[in-house]
Amino acid sequence: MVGPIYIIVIALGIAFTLGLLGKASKSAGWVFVLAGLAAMTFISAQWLVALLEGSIQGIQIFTAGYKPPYSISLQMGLEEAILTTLINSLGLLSLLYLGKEMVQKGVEILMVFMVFIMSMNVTIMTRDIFNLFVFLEIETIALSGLILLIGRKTAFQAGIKYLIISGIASGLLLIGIILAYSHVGTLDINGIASANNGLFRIAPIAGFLILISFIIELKPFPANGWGIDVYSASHPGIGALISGASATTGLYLLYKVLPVAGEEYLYFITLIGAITFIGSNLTGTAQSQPNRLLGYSSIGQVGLVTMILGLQPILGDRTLYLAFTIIISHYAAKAGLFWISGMVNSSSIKDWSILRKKPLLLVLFGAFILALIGFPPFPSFNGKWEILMKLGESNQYHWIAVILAGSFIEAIYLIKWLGYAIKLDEPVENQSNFHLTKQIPVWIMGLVLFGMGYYLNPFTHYAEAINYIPLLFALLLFAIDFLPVSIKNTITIAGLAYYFMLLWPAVEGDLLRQIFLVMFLGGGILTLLAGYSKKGKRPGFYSMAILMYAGLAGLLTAKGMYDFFFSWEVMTAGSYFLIIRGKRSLPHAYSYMLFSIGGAYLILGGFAIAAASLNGTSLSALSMVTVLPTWVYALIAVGFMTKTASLGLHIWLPGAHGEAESDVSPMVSAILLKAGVFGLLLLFISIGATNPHSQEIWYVLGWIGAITTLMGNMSAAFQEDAKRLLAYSSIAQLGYILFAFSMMTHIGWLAGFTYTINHFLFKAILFLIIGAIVVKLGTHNMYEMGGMIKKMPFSFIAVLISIIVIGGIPPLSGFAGKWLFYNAILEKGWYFQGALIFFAGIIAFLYLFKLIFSVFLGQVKDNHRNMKEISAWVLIPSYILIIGIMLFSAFPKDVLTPISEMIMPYFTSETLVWDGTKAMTSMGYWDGSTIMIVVGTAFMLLLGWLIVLSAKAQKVEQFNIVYAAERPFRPETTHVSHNIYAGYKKAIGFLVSPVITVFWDQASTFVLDFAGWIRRIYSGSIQNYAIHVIFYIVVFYLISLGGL
Amino acid sequence: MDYSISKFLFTLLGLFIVLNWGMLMSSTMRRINARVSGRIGIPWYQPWIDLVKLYSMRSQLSHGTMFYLGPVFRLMGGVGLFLFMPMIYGSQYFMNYSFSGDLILILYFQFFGMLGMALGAGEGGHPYSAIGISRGLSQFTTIEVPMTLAVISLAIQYHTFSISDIVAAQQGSILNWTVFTNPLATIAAMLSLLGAFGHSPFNLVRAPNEIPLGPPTEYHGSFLGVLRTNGAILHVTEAALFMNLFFGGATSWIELIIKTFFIYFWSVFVGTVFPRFRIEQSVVWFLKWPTIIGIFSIILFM
Amino acid sequence: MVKNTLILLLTLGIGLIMYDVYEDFKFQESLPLLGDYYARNAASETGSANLVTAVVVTYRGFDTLGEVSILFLTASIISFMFKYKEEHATKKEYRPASELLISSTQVFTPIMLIVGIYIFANGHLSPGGGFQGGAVIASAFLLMLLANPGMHLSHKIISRVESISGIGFVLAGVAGLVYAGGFLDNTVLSKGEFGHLLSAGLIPIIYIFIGLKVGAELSNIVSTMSHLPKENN
Amino acid sequence: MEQVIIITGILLIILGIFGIIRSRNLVKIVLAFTLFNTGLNILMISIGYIRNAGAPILSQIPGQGEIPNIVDPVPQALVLTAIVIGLGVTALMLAYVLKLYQDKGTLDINSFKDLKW
Amino acid sequence: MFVIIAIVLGIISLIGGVIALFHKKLVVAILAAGLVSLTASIIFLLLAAPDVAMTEAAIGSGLTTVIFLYVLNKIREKNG
Repeated sequence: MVGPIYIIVIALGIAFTLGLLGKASKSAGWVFVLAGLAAMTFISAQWLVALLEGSIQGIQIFTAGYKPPYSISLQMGLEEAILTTLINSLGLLSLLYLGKEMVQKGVEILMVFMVFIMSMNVTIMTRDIFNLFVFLEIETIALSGLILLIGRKTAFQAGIKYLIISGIASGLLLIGIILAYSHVGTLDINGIASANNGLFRIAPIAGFLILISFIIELKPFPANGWGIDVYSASHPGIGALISGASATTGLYLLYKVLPVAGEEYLYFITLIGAITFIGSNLTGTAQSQPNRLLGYSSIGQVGLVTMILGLQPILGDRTLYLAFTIIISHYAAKAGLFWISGMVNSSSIKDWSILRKKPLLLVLFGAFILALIGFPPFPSFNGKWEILMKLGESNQYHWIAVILAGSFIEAIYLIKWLGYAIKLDEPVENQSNFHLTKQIPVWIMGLVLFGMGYYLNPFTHYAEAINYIPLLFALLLFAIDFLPVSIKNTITIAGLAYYFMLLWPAVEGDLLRQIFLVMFLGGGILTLLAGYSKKGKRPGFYSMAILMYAGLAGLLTAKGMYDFFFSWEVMTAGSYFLIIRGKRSLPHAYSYMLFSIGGAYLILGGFAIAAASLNGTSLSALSMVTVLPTWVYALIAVGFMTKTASLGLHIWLPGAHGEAESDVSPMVSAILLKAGVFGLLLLFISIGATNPHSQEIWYVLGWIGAITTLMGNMSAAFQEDAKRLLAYSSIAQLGYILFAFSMMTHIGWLAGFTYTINHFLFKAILFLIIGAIVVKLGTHNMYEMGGMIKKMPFSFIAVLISIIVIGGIPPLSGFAGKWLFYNAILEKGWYFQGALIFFAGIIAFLYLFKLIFSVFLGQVKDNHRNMKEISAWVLIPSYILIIGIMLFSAFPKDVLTPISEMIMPYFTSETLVWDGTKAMTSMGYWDGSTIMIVVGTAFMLLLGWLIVLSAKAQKVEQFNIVYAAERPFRPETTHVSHNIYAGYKKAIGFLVSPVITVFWDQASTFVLDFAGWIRRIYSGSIQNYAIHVIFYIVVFYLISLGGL
Repeated sequence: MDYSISKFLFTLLGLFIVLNWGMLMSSTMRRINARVSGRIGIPWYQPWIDLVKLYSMRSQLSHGTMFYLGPVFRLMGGVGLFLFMPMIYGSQYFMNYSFSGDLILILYFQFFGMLGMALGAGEGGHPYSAIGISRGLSQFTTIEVPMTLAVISLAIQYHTFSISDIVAAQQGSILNWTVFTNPLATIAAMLSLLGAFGHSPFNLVRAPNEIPLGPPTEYHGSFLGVLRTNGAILHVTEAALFMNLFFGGATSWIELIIKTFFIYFWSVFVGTVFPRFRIEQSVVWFLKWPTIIGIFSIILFM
Repeated sequence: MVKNTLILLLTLGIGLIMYDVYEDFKFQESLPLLGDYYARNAASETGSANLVTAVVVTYRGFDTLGEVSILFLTASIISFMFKYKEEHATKKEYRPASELLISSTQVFTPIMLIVGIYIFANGHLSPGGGFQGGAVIASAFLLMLLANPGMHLSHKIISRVESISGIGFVLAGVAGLVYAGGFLDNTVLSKGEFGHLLSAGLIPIIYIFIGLKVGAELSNIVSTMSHLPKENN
Repeated sequence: MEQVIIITGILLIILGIFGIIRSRNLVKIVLAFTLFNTGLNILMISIGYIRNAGAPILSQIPGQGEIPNIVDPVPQALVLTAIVIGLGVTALMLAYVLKLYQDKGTLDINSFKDLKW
Repeated sequence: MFVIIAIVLGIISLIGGVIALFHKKLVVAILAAGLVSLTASIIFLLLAAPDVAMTEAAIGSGLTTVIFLYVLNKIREKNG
């Protein structure tokens, strides 16, 4: 074992030796330093490995051979080993990354770099508070020198700001140290801490001064303008160091001196962290400069960890682990992001679209962003999860709210950025430079991130083991991304099929999950079939699709809240990447993601509060929530409702589904929306029908469902965009489903299931076919289509059958849903909601007619004369689904009876009785099979009769029609399809005025304006920043001690 | 569940009666209408003449498959409604095939014909068809609101969706009729009936003046014959529905004929008195008074 | 105006904090834990008469290492900051210094150098040590610069001295690690006789390194600053 | 005596901070820093002061159990370090100030607002 | 006796500090700051800290002031 002291010896030795090298051998110096850093990394890593293995104990190193407190001692335990390894390796990679710049700028900056890394090592290891001060000063000074590496004039401004503020902080620290010394007579941190527990504790003011100076070093919001300037002025390679190493060190130091200051400050630490977390992220939303944005984000993350440290009394011995999960995510992600930023080399996040030239970097960029927000499988996900559960257990709801709100605000700008990179046009000019030595460190950080996510999962409390195989499969698909679409499509379908077979036994005997498994994976296979009609390579498509399906499948196999939520987030991420692929999808995918994340956080909040009264986090235990049950249920329900796009939370759906690629729309509409339904079902089942805490919730949800349906259908009727029309229709259908399940009666649930299955079947067909037609005709606007029935008869029939199902017209299965619905409504007594639903149901005819008429009937447009039927690969899955519809329509009993039996245990109320093929309730009866027979027979007879009568009918062109006076010359002018419900709109169109869209628009504008207003405090003036810091100190003094 | 031949034949007989009564009723109404406006009007047998003429026309044009199927769908709608409607209370044979579904089936089966017709007319490619259909659908959505409210009110009142059961509950005395036990629902439904029958003031959909062409012209010969046939059946069947729901049903064909006559007459009567609404006017009108009445009819029974 | 008021208020706030500091100020009646230990044992443990030196070089030698690094850093950064301009700067015309200054420099510089060396060599016996001595050496250079503004100190020599003494310091520390109790332990060499120049183990040697290094660094800073180019833009 | 010195130190500290947040001239800000540091040093040294005790330089090794009558050497050692650090920081700040001055030709802090928001 | 010296030194250093902050001429301000350091080093002597006093005199009032003056010189050079 090489002693940790050699880290310092090597670093200083090399730094001092560099002076001897002279100017002749610039790159030799670089290699020298690189070797030194490698050695330092090796030393710390070897300690880390040994400590993790448990083969050795942590040690204390006494300098000068005397025991503390009489001399300075360093400590190398697990914490120190981890952090020094992180810092040294980051230094190593940074130097690799900065290679060229460093070599050019000469040995001085190499010395500074070396001393910088060394100083952080010492600050972490030292157990002497004055020594800490000295090396903190070294770190500060070295950093202020490293800022200059970039060679810009602004760097000097940032440097002096940094020096001045840290000068104030270190001065206060010195006062604190000497005061502490005067009281306890030692400078040893352990000594002071143990004295604090005894009689001779240090004065509160000493603790305050020590603490506040470390806090100032952490750049707390809003006294952090100088810190952000440092981020934005320095070279991104240095930014990576500041964010990854310096911030990490700062946090550990805060943790280290907390016992010196005393426990009474913990609350203030939490408060400071919370303010920073929210405030910094909020300010970040208005930022468009990548480095500065990363700075805001870093400070936000530091705020989060500060909060965690402050929550020690609640988190107990898990504090460090939890802080570590966040720190490691932040470390790797931020370093990677800064490095990429250095490669992109632009002052606007909009230019990051250049990354598309480097798919691997783009993927890593996405991973970094998601890791920062806290998506699985990254460590921050585990961390946030456990923190929230712990907070929930201790009833710290306000902190839960703060963490979720801050994370959400962070997502606002990070996701925006990600979207820009994926979607915006590539910049005309760019100074990007993707040299390999610059890329390698980023790859390594990506590996670290994924590796740590995998490694840390088992250590997380309240967590279940995760099945990583689907994620690996997604990775595999990414690896073979260069193959043509047909091969990847086959592999993906095979994978889904295999996974389906794998999961089937697992859900055996659980009909609920079986149904959804068929919908998720079966539906997935069917919609993927349509992919064979696509040309090219579709880069990234298949791995993301697999990601989404993996998430969906994970929902089904989830046993506890953790793996459920894990899968939920995986699914969200995958679907986001699928949705954003559409040509004009950027804003819509963005709002989809924000609503999804918001919803996910509500769910998380609900789970966390639920954890307060549960033993463990089993999903089925939700029914036993005793603390704030109504809140728990409401939060979780609203969370799921963001996915089902219920009223108020629906504004993302039309764009997201409407603009998605033609085969993505059916995936996200027919399949993905069902995830929300599945979630709601799980929730409802665990709540139980008779739960006294949820009756109001169901009542409200019922109304929301009914109004959603009405609004969805009405909006659909006024749409001119074919896919958006379908999207609004989805909103409405999900409204029905929500309504049906909210009734919490046996028949209501049967209706809900019928609707769910129907929606899956017909919406997949419609989106597949309409999507393909839209691509084929090159327009979304229905009034630019027309007369396709002769060109695309198979499509027409499929669409016709689908709309008959949507309309609920007997004899097809849609009517089964309607019939069950009214029986349920009457039984439940929700008459007005029922009437509203019925009204909505009729309005559905408006858009159904519009859809089929505008696209298939009427006159053919001139430029569409030579159209052919859409690809067979789209028709095949559609017709398979039609077979499903027909079977369901003819034999409803065979589907409904098992479902009925499955849900029987949940309800005490009356059930559906079958008499042969006839379904009976106390209210009425319905015989699907007979209706099929009667209608079929009568229809055939009548058709035969008409054929006999008009056997000689002459076929004429459509344009061969009778006119009274003026005769239009061109057929397309006679296709009336634009705004055909003008009169209707005039009468009640005000009902669908986009109040909710306007509301969300204004909310987001408000947030951005507010952020823009806040960041005005960052006026750039050194004086102002100093005033902020002093103000901050005084205010916290008054709050924490002034009141004492 | 009776699928026997005799059942089928009786049903055909019922259909025949309904068809003829429907034609007679329509000619009678047109005569009344003419008298009110000072004309003589058509002879009572004019519908039969028309029908025979239409079915025997030789020139027949089709614009395509859906155009061809449109009338079939439409007629299926009318016939289906008849098939699922119990016509004569207490008669085993004229209950038709109402055992396959209840009131909800009837309500939704109306759409079957409408949709088919709309699609058929749509394929005709005539711009006025689209206009007519869009107006018709717009108006129809609101017509159904008071009707639904009334039906829900009835369902609460009788606690059943079965038409036969509703009729049964109204037997005994004239005071048991829904019109007396639930007058609000009846009013709402009868107002909705005005729209359903499409007479003035709610006849913009097939307004004779603005749309002289479109479906009636595009569809001619046997196609139009089928449509006319359906019209006769549909009118009687719908009137029979209202009769069953609100006026005690019918125990014999005579009773049915009298009751349906008055129900049908009610819409004609209103039509001769009021001028035509524009589509946005009728939409708003239906959502106003009839809806409010309908809501009150539910509140009274909650 | 608002700003000035705010500044005054903040100063008042700082005053409040400092009042609190004053309130909590503990006047020592006797030596505290650490001081007490050093007063009793430092002399015997390190062999240094000057306890401050004992603390600075041995017990808190690690701090001193950091301190030296700070000066090293500062010098590096400053020379990095002005480096490129310097290379491109043209020779400047300096106003010649006064006769008196020049001649006094010639007298004082050697004396000051010797005094400086004396100070850090005797750091373990009398007040003073590496820092003070280093500062005196730097002052000597300063004087030379004043007398001869055009003079260029040989950066090479300065940085050689700086590097070598730095390495020496570190190696001395390692020697303590290898041959004695720990990093910077001074008992590698014998403690010698108390109060003599060649006593206190490694302390004088370390202090010489420190003195040389500090002197070199300060001279470096001073000379960089004095040779700044006039115009950059 | 210590009282007076402590108050001097504290007042210097306050004066220094006041100067840092009030001055508009960069050189003045750095000056204020040196004041702040000087005040700090005074404060620190006076912590270790014990009335009537001598400087921590011994003439002989104290015997067993004997406590020499000296002031606490620890704060002195700390201040020694702090002074040197202060010099380093001051020099660096001044170098920055010079650079900034060369950039903009002024010492007014409000001219250096290129980084903001 | 010591008290009086301390008071005098305190007053000198505070006056020096105020001058350093408020005097318009930078040279005077810098020298005043040097004076503060010098008085501080005397205070250190009073507090039985000869080592610190030496350091403060050499570094605080000596080198620091010189560096200040150098910088000031550069600034003046440019102005003049």
